[in-house]
Amino acid sequence: MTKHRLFWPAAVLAALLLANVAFTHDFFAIRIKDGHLYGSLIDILHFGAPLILVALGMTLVIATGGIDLSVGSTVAIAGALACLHISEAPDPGSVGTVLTAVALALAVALVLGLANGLLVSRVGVQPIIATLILMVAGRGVAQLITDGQIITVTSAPYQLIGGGYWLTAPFSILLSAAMVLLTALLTRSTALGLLLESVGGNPVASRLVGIRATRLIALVYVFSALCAAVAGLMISSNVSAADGNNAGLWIELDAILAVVIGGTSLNGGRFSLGGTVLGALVIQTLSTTIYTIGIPPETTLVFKAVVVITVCLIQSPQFRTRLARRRTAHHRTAAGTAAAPANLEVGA
Amino acid sequence: GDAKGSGHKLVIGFSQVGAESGWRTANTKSIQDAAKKAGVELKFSDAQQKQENQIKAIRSFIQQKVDVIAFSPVVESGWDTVLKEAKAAHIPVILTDRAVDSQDTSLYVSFLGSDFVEEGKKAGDWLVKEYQGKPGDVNIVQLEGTTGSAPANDRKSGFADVIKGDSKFKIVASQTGDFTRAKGKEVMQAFLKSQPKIDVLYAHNDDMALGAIQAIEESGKKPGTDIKIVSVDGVKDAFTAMSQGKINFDVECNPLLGDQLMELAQKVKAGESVERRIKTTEGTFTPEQATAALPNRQY
Amino acid sequence: MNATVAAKLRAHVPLVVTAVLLVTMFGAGSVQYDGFFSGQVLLNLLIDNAFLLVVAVGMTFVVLTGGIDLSVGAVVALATMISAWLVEKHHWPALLVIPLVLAIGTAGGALMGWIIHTFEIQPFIVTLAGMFLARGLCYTISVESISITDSSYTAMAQTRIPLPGGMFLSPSAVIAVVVVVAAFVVLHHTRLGRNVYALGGSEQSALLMGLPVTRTKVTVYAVSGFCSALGGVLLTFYMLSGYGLHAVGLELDAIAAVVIGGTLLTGGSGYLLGTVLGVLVLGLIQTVISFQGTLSSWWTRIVIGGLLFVFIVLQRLITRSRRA
Amino acid sequence: MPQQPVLEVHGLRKEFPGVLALDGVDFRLFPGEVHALMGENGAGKSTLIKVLTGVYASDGGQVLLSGRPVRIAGPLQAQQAGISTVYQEVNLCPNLSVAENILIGREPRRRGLIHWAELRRRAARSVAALDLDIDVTTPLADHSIAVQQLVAIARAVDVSAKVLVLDEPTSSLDRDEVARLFAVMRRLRDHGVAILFVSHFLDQIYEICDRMTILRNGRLEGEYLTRDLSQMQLVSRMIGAELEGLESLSGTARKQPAALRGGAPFLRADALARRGAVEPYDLAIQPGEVVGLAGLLGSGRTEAARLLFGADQADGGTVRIEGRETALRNPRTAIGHGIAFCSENRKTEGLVGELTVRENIVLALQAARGWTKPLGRTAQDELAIRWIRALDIRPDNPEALVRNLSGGNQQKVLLARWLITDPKLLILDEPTRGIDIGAKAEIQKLVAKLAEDGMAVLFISAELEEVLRLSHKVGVLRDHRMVAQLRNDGELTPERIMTTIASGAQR
Ligand SMILES: Nc1ncnc2c1ncn2[C@@H]1O[C@H](COP(=O)(O)OP(=O)(O)OP(=O)(O)O)[C@@H](O)[C@H]1O
Ligand SMILES: Nc1ncnc2c1ncn2[C@@H]1O[C@H](COP(=O)(O)OP(=O)(O)OP(=O)(O)O)[C@@H](O)[C@H]1O
Ligand SMILES: [Mg+2]
Ligand SMILES: [Mg+2]
Repeated sequence: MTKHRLFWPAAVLAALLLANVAFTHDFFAIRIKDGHLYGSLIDILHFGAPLILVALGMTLVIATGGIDLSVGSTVAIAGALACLHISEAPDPGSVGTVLTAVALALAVALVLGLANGLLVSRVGVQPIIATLILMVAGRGVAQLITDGQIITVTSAPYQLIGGGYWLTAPFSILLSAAMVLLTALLTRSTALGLLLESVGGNPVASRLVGIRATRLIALVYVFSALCAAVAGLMISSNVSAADGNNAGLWIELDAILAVVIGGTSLNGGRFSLGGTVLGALVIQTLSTTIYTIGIPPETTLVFKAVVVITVCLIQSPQFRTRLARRRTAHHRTAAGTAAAPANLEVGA
Repeated sequence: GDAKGSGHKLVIGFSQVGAESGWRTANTKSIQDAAKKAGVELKFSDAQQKQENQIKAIRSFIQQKVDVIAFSPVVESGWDTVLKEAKAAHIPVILTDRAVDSQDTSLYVSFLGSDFVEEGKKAGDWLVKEYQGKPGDVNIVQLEGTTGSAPANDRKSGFADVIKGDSKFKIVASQTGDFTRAKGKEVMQAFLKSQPKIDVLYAHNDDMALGAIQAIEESGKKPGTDIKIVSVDGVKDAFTAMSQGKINFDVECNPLLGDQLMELAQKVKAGESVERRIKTTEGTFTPEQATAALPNRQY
Repeated sequence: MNATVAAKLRAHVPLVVTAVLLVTMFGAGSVQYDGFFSGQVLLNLLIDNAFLLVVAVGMTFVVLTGGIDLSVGAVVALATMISAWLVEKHHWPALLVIPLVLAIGTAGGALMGWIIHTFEIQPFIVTLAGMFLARGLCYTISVESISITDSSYTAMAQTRIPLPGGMFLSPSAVIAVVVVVAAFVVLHHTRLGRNVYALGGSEQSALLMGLPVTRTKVTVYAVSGFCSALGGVLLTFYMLSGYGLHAVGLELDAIAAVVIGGTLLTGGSGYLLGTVLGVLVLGLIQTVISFQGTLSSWWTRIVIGGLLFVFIVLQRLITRSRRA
Repeated sequence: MPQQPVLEVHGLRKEFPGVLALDGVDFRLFPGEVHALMGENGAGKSTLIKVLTGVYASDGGQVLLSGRPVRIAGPLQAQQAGISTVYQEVNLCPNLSVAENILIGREPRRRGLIHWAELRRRAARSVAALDLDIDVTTPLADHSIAVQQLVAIARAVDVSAKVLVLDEPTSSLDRDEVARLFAVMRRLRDHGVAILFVSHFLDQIYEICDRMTILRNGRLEGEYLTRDLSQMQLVSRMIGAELEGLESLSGTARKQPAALRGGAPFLRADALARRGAVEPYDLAIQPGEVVGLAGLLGSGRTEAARLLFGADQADGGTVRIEGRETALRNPRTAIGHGIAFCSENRKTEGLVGELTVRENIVLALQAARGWTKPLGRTAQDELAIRWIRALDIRPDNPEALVRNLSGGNQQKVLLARWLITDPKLLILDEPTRGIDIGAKAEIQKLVAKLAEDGMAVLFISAELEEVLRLSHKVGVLRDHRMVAQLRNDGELTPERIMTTIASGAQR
């Protein structure tokens, strides 16, 4: 079982969750309050939902050997646009207004993603720098849209996206679960996943087998931007306000971290959506743990560093074999062995 | 700057910290509007929260030979070198929003702005008065600003100074919410689960308080009643919340110092003597006062 | 012989294109703004970006091996913090503090390199943890900024090295230039440098060719750590303070400079001089923005992004059409 | 063999997850001998070499160097201990210059800095020793796989080592290069160097080797003096069974390709050219016809073929496919017209190492169908298993990662990928590179059969016998020019092709 790709990320997540129980005894308790599911686990899923979405798009980008730094700005732009539209509409509470707002945000995200995609695939700019441009400028655009202020909206249907409930569960959880399933279906029951992995694994060979890499690459950046936009809607809807300055700030780092913890290599090739979801949950659980056990803000980062590096070490097969070898080595020296071979560590 | 005769427009170089919050943007806007109104040419530069950018901006103001330099320092320390250059170029410097810790007081002519420590103290004072004579522990949770940032440090220490006088005040949890609504909500939600009893929430700014209010409501409690809320800033949304009884006390931190700054700059240019420390006009608000002030709140 | 010269030139097309674009941008700035066209503006690019340049040089080593170092900004901050703390609170002499800070940076980098290599963990994640750790350590020292009043630091900060024509340089700028020259020699004229390129070309091949892969990898991250610490020291001279929030996001600037300079993030291809150009491009964009002086906060960002966009796209298109 | 072995191995074991690659292998190598390591694809030859040189840690057994037990921690230590190796896949740095690739790690230095002029001189000298005429300052990536192979050899030979290990160094070399390599090997042998040599070309083995060790399925089959074992016996020891019709493998007797049906050409190139790669050339291929391309190393065969696939853009001339003029803008358009191209460089241009055998096999077919029309999993499995059987790919697990396969088996996967697309024109660039003798015969039979069924084939191979055995017509290239097209009328011999190349005339 330990051979399964998702075993170690899952184990780490479980360990983190269990650590919380030591501090909050009813950590795993889930109750129904006012017809809503209520509990720490629900919170983790609820607040983790945007990160899961962003990381989902990031996974496909990374599978092609790219990276998308602009997701944070896209998050901000999407939220800002939607909230601006709703706040200026005559009837902010109507479903129609909200739907146009959502469509508007997604449409703009599509354009932004396409811009990234074309820069990378057609113009041939390295992904990190291509998306850095939008990361810098996009934040400015978001601030331009909100005029640097926080746009507050009061709209029940809009609030549903990130803060509302549906069938007792937070809608954002259902939405991100649906997106994950849809993406899994899209990549694994069509040939998309295979083709992406091929493009990321060996771009030259992929061209020679006739894969339309240019299109695929443009497509994943569009997808990543759309995911980020939905995440942006969620984040702004959750607090019923759009914050062009801070929404999605540094979320790209968290998303990349989630992807990497989930076992996808930044060099491109094989990707694992399940791993990414676990990775995102690990990160969100880590934040919750920090709040719950009351780590002072000054040492939060040190704590985070220790957890991240531990998580990675545990996942590293080299680390585990080293540990194991150290243990057996103890046995061996105790038992005593025959003449050990000379070590050929010829120095320089 | 001697080349410019008195008939010329006054030129001010202003280096802003960045645009990290609505408060800051209101501050920027106030300065820009006031400059336009006063007929002052404003060279504006945004440092994107980086001190090195501010230093660069001030250097470029010196090169462009502006009449007055004004800036809101990102941090207190590390300004001596560039301010000495300004002094050598005979350009007067005005600090806004926050002081610098320079030993050489001749490096700037005046400091115009709020006092973050004072704000924390005001919040603490209200709390002490509110719970005067009431027995029993008061469990406080605190939503801090961005770790290491000046307002967060000062509002935390000012508040702590006041409440440490009475042992019944206990800060049971304190965590950074990065001055944002989303984080404020997230952290508060975790506090509500992990803390068995919370009496008071102290938030370093209104945005975090507004986020926390949502979390409190979702947990089925009443903000303002079940959990008392003290916050700083005094933005419009917070006033609305106060009028609904969801925030109990708000300490104002006034960003609208544009007019004061222009006036000050003109005085400085004209060679008049000015006060070294000018506090912006700031008050505190109870729900009643807030409700009254709400209709003409600008930001 | 001629063919070789032509081939050499062809290999350097991206560099030449970048340089030409940079000059064009400077020219455009000079036409647009008064006082822009001066030697001092150019020298200020170097003075104001000395620490970024040093950090980017270290980053170049890492990126050339196909790695990445996200910890640089935080290490810079930590270096300023440790310096300020030791000098101001404990009154250690600068001559002791600076070597110590450099040693800490180097050791930290080496440790990250060792972890990356030994446990085959992706550099992104290890250096991200390094970034968290270094920033976290800053706050554990102090969440407030610490001002430096020590005379040797202020002397370093305020010394002006006069140049002909009334222009001047700062000691930091000189140090940065020395670092660039040293790094150039190491990368292009020593075994270590060539091993760095080999590792970036193909790590497996480098291993099978019997190159000291472990040593090279650890060294590269150690170099980056050293450069970050040195960048921190220069920043301490520049700011005369230690602060946990110094140099936030500097890693992105450094990576951007390296990549704009034509180094491939996948490793194995790129030039140190490209990195220098990259830093100058970023600095020049900043200068243009500050000379413009009327941009609101958000337009500042949009214009930075826009200039970067124009630059990158022109660079790509020209390089590509020359190649064809 | 009077002396003590310079290298000796006892009971070496190496296990990969699910595969026992080496199972208690004994092996000895004496100074001054050329020793062949023989075995089918996947027998464990490369693994033995990698364990010996410390790339893989062994799971058991003992290695003795000049009688002393040692543990070699890695290639660096192996080199320091006097073992110089050319591994099977070209393992050089494509981004560095040829000169650096030869000398990196032991660059000449002056005052601590690299002495570039001396480095270039030494590199030029060592490529000249192999009669290779290239500019050593050019990046390695600019050169064909064969040149890269020679550079790797130059690197290994340049060290004065006690042991020289060559894992299939000749897989893409032509006769002349092989002859030159052998001259170098003989010289080294006479100086007492022990040489371990792996090749699937039996003629080469019999030409140069003194002794051989045969592996079968990771086990030691035996150690023999070359002169004691006939080619027949050798092959039957390798595959572990008597083989009938062995003469068809030895390359002496050859069958005529089936007669052509005639008819309009499937593809016709007129004055097709690309500056710096190939001069204008004409070529017509009919359905059912096999056209061979012959030429020396770097003569432009690969580059001529790439133009027909749109892998490179032609900058002159026209291509007609089934009579209609077509612009082959990229591989995808070529594939759309029923053309398939199996590259000579399986590592960088062929396989996706991270993917499984099944995925690599279906990749081209899937790309042609588009992502919306996925091949069902059962269909994929069926295809994979059918071709694993047909080409005898080992291990026969469709879910094995391609990068873990032995070199020859990887080559078979690449072939399978293109064969399942059922193309109208199949371009095979060195398709039998690194493939063992049994499988090679199977593949040749398969190509002949496909042609008989109406497929047009362009066949490029460094092995002239192979080209002649299959082709109806042979295009001869020299210095990037098509100098002749010769009908294979039964009179055509390797010698005649060689003279054509040498004279460079005759149309
Ligand atoms: N890294 C690895 N992981 C798993 N299996 C491997 C690995 N390397 C080799 N093998 C397996 O070990 C066996 C021996 O492979 P090896 O490369 O030694 O064969 P070989 O004799 O060199 O064949 P060829 O003639 O095709 O080069 C094969 O079954 C191969 O699949
Ligand atoms: N011996 C050589 N001398 C000079 N240049 C060479 C030599 N061999 C190859 N090259 C260069 O390598 C490039 C690749 O040649 P190409 O692959 O087209 O040749 P090929 O006939 O397929 O040879 P190969 O047998 O190596 O596959 C050519 O552009 C040529 O310039
Ligand atoms: Mg092999
Ligand atoms: Mg070829």
